[in-house]
Amino acid sequence: MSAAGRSIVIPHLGRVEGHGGIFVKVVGGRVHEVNMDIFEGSRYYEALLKGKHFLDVQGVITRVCAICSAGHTVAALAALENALGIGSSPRVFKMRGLLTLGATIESHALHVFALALPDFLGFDSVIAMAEKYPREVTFALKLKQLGNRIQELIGGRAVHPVNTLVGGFGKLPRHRDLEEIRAALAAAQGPLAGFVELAASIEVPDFAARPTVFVALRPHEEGYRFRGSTLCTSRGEEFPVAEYRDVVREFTVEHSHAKHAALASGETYMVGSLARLALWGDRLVGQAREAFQRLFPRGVEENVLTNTWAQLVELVHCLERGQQVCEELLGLPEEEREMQDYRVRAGRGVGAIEVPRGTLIHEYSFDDDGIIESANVITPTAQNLANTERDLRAAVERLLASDVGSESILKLKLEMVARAYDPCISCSVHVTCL
Amino acid sequence: MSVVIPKPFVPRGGPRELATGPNPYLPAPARIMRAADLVPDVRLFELRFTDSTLADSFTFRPGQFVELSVEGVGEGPFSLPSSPTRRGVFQLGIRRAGKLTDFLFNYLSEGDEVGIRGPLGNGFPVERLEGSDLMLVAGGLGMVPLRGLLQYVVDLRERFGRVMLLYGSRNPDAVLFREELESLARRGDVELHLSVDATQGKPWSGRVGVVTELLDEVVCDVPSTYAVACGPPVFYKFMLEKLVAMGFGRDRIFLSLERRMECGIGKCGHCAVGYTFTCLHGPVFSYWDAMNLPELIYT
Amino acid sequence: MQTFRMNASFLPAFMEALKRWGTLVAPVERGAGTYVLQAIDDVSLARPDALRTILPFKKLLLKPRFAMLERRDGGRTEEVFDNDMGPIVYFGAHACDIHALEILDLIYMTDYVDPYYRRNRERLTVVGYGCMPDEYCFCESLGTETVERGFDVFLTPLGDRFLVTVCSARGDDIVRANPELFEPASRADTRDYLKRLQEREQSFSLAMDVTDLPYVLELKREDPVWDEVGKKCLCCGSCSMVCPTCACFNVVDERPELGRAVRARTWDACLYRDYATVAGGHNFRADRADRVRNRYYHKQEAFVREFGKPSCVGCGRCIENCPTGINVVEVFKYVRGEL
Amino acid sequence: MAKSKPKVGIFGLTGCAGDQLQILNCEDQLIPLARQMDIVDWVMASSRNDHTCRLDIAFVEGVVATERDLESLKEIRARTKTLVALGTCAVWGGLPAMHNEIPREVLQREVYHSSPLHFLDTVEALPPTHFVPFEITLPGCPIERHEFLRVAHALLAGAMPEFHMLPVCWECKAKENLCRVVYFQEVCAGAMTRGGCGARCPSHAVACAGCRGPLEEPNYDANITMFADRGISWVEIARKMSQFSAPVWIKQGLEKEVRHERRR
Repeated sequence: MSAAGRSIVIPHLGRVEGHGGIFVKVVGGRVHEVNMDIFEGSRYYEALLKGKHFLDVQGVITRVCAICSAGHTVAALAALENALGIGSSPRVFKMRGLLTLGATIESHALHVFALALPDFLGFDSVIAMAEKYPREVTFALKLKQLGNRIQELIGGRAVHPVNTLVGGFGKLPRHRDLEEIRAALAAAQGPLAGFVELAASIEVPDFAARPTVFVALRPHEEGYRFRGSTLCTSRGEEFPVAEYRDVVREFTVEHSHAKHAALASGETYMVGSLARLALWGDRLVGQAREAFQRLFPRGVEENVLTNTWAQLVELVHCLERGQQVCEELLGLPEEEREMQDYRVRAGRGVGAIEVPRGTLIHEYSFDDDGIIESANVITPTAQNLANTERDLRAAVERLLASDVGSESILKLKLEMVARAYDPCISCSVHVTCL
Repeated sequence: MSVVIPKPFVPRGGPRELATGPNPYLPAPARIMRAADLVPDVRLFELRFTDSTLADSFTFRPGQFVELSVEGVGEGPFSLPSSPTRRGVFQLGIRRAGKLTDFLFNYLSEGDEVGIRGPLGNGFPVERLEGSDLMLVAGGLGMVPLRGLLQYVVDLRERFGRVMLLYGSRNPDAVLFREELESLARRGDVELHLSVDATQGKPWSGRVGVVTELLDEVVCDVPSTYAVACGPPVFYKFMLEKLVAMGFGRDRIFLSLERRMECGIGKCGHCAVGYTFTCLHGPVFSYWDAMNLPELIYT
Repeated sequence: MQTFRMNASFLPAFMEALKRWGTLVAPVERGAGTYVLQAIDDVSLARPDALRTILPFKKLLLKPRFAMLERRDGGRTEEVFDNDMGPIVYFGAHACDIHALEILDLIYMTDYVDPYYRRNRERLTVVGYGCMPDEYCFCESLGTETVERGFDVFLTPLGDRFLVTVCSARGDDIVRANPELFEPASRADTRDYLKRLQEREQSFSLAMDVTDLPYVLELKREDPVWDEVGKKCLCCGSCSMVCPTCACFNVVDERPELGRAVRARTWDACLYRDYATVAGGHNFRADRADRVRNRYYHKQEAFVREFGKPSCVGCGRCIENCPTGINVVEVFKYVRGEL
Repeated sequence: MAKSKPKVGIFGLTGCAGDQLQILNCEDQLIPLARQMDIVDWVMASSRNDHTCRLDIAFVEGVVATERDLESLKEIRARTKTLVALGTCAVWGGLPAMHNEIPREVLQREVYHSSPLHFLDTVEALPPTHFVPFEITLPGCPIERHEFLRVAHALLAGAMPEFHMLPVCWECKAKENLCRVVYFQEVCAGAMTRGGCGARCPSHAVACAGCRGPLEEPNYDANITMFADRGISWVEIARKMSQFSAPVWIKQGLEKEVRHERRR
C-alpha cells in the first residue's frame, strides 16, 4: 500500500438515513483531509415556515425527517407552548412521553438490529442476516413494530403524527389499547435480555476511541428521562436550554449541505445514547441497570462504536419505562379528547428533547396573530458531524499505522464509525438560524 | 302525497340463476384450450369449464356475455363470438385494453385456468329474427358478438333468409375472422361487404371509407329485414340514423351496447342508465328502446 | 297484525329479551346530537328516539368494504363470509328506515339474489320505534311516514307506555316469549296512538311535491338547474354514503399478502368521477353535472318507472350531510319552477 | 406463470425518507416479501448495492432538489421497467415544493447566512413525475403500508395494482366521523383529496390537510365557496390549502390567495 497522495472514497454511505459519503485524503502517510460529504438536497423548511401560522408548524416540521418525526413533533409543540405561555396537563405530558418512548424503541430497534448489527455479524444487510438469524431478526422487527404501534396509538400514525396538537390531543387512547401496549412491552423484555447477552459476547473494537465531550439534557425529574430544560456536558458545565445559542456554535463547511456545530470553546462534542448513558447512566433502574452493567462493565468509555450497545441499554429502559407510563395513564379517567384553551399572543419559545440520536432543540417566535417570524432547529446529527469527522480521522490514522489489510476492510471500518452515530442526514441538512 | 304509479311490493320475477352456480359472484374454473391472435391486439381464447357436466350443459344466447376473472388481478365482461349450437367449448374475443387483458396476454396461455361467470345479459332476440332477412352491421370489435350470431345463423341456416354482413375496420390488418368470413361468403351463406378506414399501403379489394358507406352498396327488402348493429360508441352516431333513413323501423334495428359492467347481474349500478341495467336488461336493445333511454346511446 | 301495550318502564327488560334473537344493534350517541348504529351490551346506551344515525342500517347488511371471494395460490376460488354478521336485532328502526329496507330488498333480492345481502337479511330482526320529524324530514311527502309491513315489532311511544305492533311470526315469537311485558291494547291506547299520528303529521316543516315526478323530470332533463347543481357539488359522495337506499358498489381485486388474492367489494357512489369509466378509458359520464343529474333521475324517475315508487324515503340524511348545502327538496322546487 | 425473482431497487431523492421507512415498517411482511424479490439496490438498508444493473421494479421517493437528484432519477428511469413513485413528494412535490415561487438564493441566505454558497447546487423542488414518466404513482405523506404491499404483491404477480380514486370523504363517512366542515366549520381538504389513508386526520378530530394530493378534477371552486360561505377568511383558506401538493392547488387558481397570505 503506497502512502503517497491517495484518497479513500465511500461515495454513498449505506444503511444510514439520507445521502452522504466519506472522503479521506492521505498525503505522504499523513491524513490530510477527512470529510463527511453530505449531498442530500435542502428543503428549507424553517425558512418556509416564516409567514405561516404557528398551528401549521407541527405538520410542516415533522416532515424534516420520518424516523425522528415524533421527536420533532414533541420538541416543536413544547417550544410553541412555551411561547404561548401554557404548560401541558399531566395527561398530555405523559402521552407525549409515551410517544417519545415509542419512537425511541422503533428507531433504536431499526438501528441496532437492521443497520448496525450486520456490521458486527458480517452481513451486508438485515435481509441477508435474516437467512442466518431468522429468529433474532423476527424479534427485532416485532420490537420495531411495537414502537410503531405506540406511535400509531398516541400519534395517530407511525410516521408523521396527526393526533398531536398545540394544547393537547385530538383523540385519547382507550384504556384497553393502553393495556394491550403495556402487556406487549412486558412480553418483549425477556427476549430483549437475550440480545443483551448476545451483544455482551461480541467484542467491540476500539480503533475509533478518542477523548470526547458528551452533551445531554438533564432529565426533568429524578430517573432516566428524555425531556428536560438544562443542557449538561461531561465537563460538568450546565446551561438553561433557552440559552443554547451561547453554548452551541454553528458554522458552514464547504463539503456539506449540513452545518457543523461545536461548543463555544471550539471543541466538538457528541450527543446521543452514549452521551446520555455517560451523564445519567447511574440513574437507570431495574433490568436497564443490569443491562448497563453487563454491557459497560467499566462504565462508559470514549469509544463511539459502543453507542450501538448504549442504544440497546436504552431499549431495555424504554420497555420498562413504557409500562410505567401506561400504568400512570390508566390511572386517569377514560376520555375522548383533551385540549387546553389558550389565547394567541406574540411570543418566543424554546423546546428541547432527547431523541434517539441526541439533543434536539426547536425555537420559534411569532407575532400577535400567531404568524411565525423566526424558526430554528438544531438536530443531533448536525451537532455530531464535526465530531464524526474527528473520530474518522483518528480511526484512519490508527488503521493506517497498524496494517489493517485490504482497502475494502478499511472502508468498512470507517463506515462502521459513521454508522455508530446513527446519523440522520435528512435532519442534519435542516439546521437553521433565522 | 301521491305516489305516481301504485304497485304492490312484489319482486318482479322469481330468482334467476346463472349456469355457473348459485352464488352469482362466484366464477367457475375454465381452462384455456386454445389461444390465438386474430389480429395483433385481439386474441381469440377457446375455453372449456373444468367441470365436465357444466362444460357439456353450458349454453347461452348469441349476444350474451360472460365475466372472465383472474383472482387478484381483475374481472371484466367479454362477448361470446361463438355459438351455443357448438357445445363443449366457448370462445372469447379479447382486445388488449387494460390491466386484466394485459395480464391475459402476458401470462396466460393454453392449459391455464381462469374464472368464468355467466351467461349474462339478454342476448339477441334470435326467435324474432327467424324467417327474416338479416343485415348485420359491425364496426371494429363489434364483430366479436356478431360473429357469435353469424355462427348461430349459419348453423341453423334454413331458418333465416338473406344474411348480409357489413363490416368496417381501421385497416386491412385489423379485420377480424377475415378468412372465415370470406369462406362463408364463397359458400354463399353470407353476403360480405368489407370496408377499411385506410389501407395503409396494404393490398385491399374492398371499400375504403367509413362503414356507413357500405349501406349504399347493398340493396335489400327493408320491410322483411332486421338490422343488427354493433360497434364502438362513435359508430352508432351515424349508422343508426342512416338505417332509419333507409326505411328500417326503429324496432327492427337491434344494437349491443357497452358500459362499465362489474357485477353483470344488475346490482352494482355502474352500467345503469336510469333503472335500465345494460348488463341485465341489455346489452341488446332495439333502437326504439335505446333512444327512449336518454344517455344510453352515447353521442 | 296484532297490537299490544307495554309499560314504558319495561323497555330495558324488553331490550334485554331481544338479545335472544341476535346481537342487539341500536343508535348510540357519538357526539352531541349525533348518533351511530352500534352493537351494544348495555341497553341503557340505546337512543331509539334519535332521528338519524350518520350511516343508515344498510351497513348492518352490507359492510362499507368486505371480501367476497378469496383464493390462495394453488387453491380454488372460494366464497368468504367476511360480511356475515350473524343474527342481528336492529332496534330503533323508524318508518322511513323500514321503507328503505323494502327498497334494498327490491334491489338485492329480485332477479339474481345477492347472497351476501341475503344471508344477513334473513337473520335480521327489525324492531321499529315511532319518531317525531325535525326540519330535515320529508318522509310524509313520499308516503313513508308510516309503515305497515317489513318489521317484526314496532313500538310507538305514548308517554308512559308503548303501543306495540307485531307484524311477523318472529315478532309474535318475541311477544309470546315475554308475556309478562305485554298486555292487550285498550281503546284508550289506540285513541292516543291516533292522536299521536295526527300530531306527528302536523309537525312536518319540509315538503316535497312528488306529483307526476317522473314525467316532470323527463321534461326537465336539459334544464339548466342540473348545471347549477353540478357547479355546487363536490362529488364527495357523502349523500350516497349516508343514503339508506343507495346501494352501488365497486369490485376490487387485490393481493393483500403473498399467495392470497382477494376480491373485495366497497360501497360506491355514482357521483365519483370514474364511476362510468370502462376499460380502455372511455368515461360515459365525465361531466359532473351529468353525474349529479343521474343520481336524481335514478332515484326519483327511473326507480318509479320500474317499481312504482321512488327510491328516496325522505329521511333527510343527504340534506343534513351535504357540505355545500345541496337540498333535494329545493332542487325539485327549482325543477318545477317554484323557486 | 413461474418467473424468476424480479430485480428491485428502492431509491430516495431529497426527502424525509418516510416512504422508505414505511417499507421497513411493513415488519410482518418484510422478510417474506424480500425473499420474493432480489433487492439489488437499496442504500438505506444495505451496504452492498449494484448501481447499474437493469431493474424490473424501482420505487422512488422524494423530490428533485439538486442537479444530482435529477441525474440519479434519469439513470433510474433508464434502467427500470416498472417505475413507482412513492409518496406525495414524488407524485406532487409535497411540502418541499410549497414555496417554489421564492428564489432558492433567498432561502439559502436565510438558512445558511453566508453567500455565495457555491457548494449548494440546489434547484427548486419539483416532483420526479415532472421529469420522467412513471408507471405507478402512490401518494401519501407518508405512503400507507397496506397500499405499498398491494402494489408490491400485484407487481410480483405480474399485474398492475388497482386503486379506485375516491375522496377522503368516502372513508371518513364509512368511519362515521363527524364532518369537519358541516359540524365544525373547518377548512377540510377531504373532498378534494385522494383517499386511501382511512381518513386518518378526521378520525382524530383534525381536518384533512390534503397530504395525499388531489383527485382528478376536484371541484375546486365549490370547495372554496363552501369555506367562504361559512365565514372563513380567504387568508385562512389559503393557509390551510397551501401546504401539501401546493403546486397543484396553485395551478387550480389559489396562487393569488397564497401570495396574499405570505408576509415576507
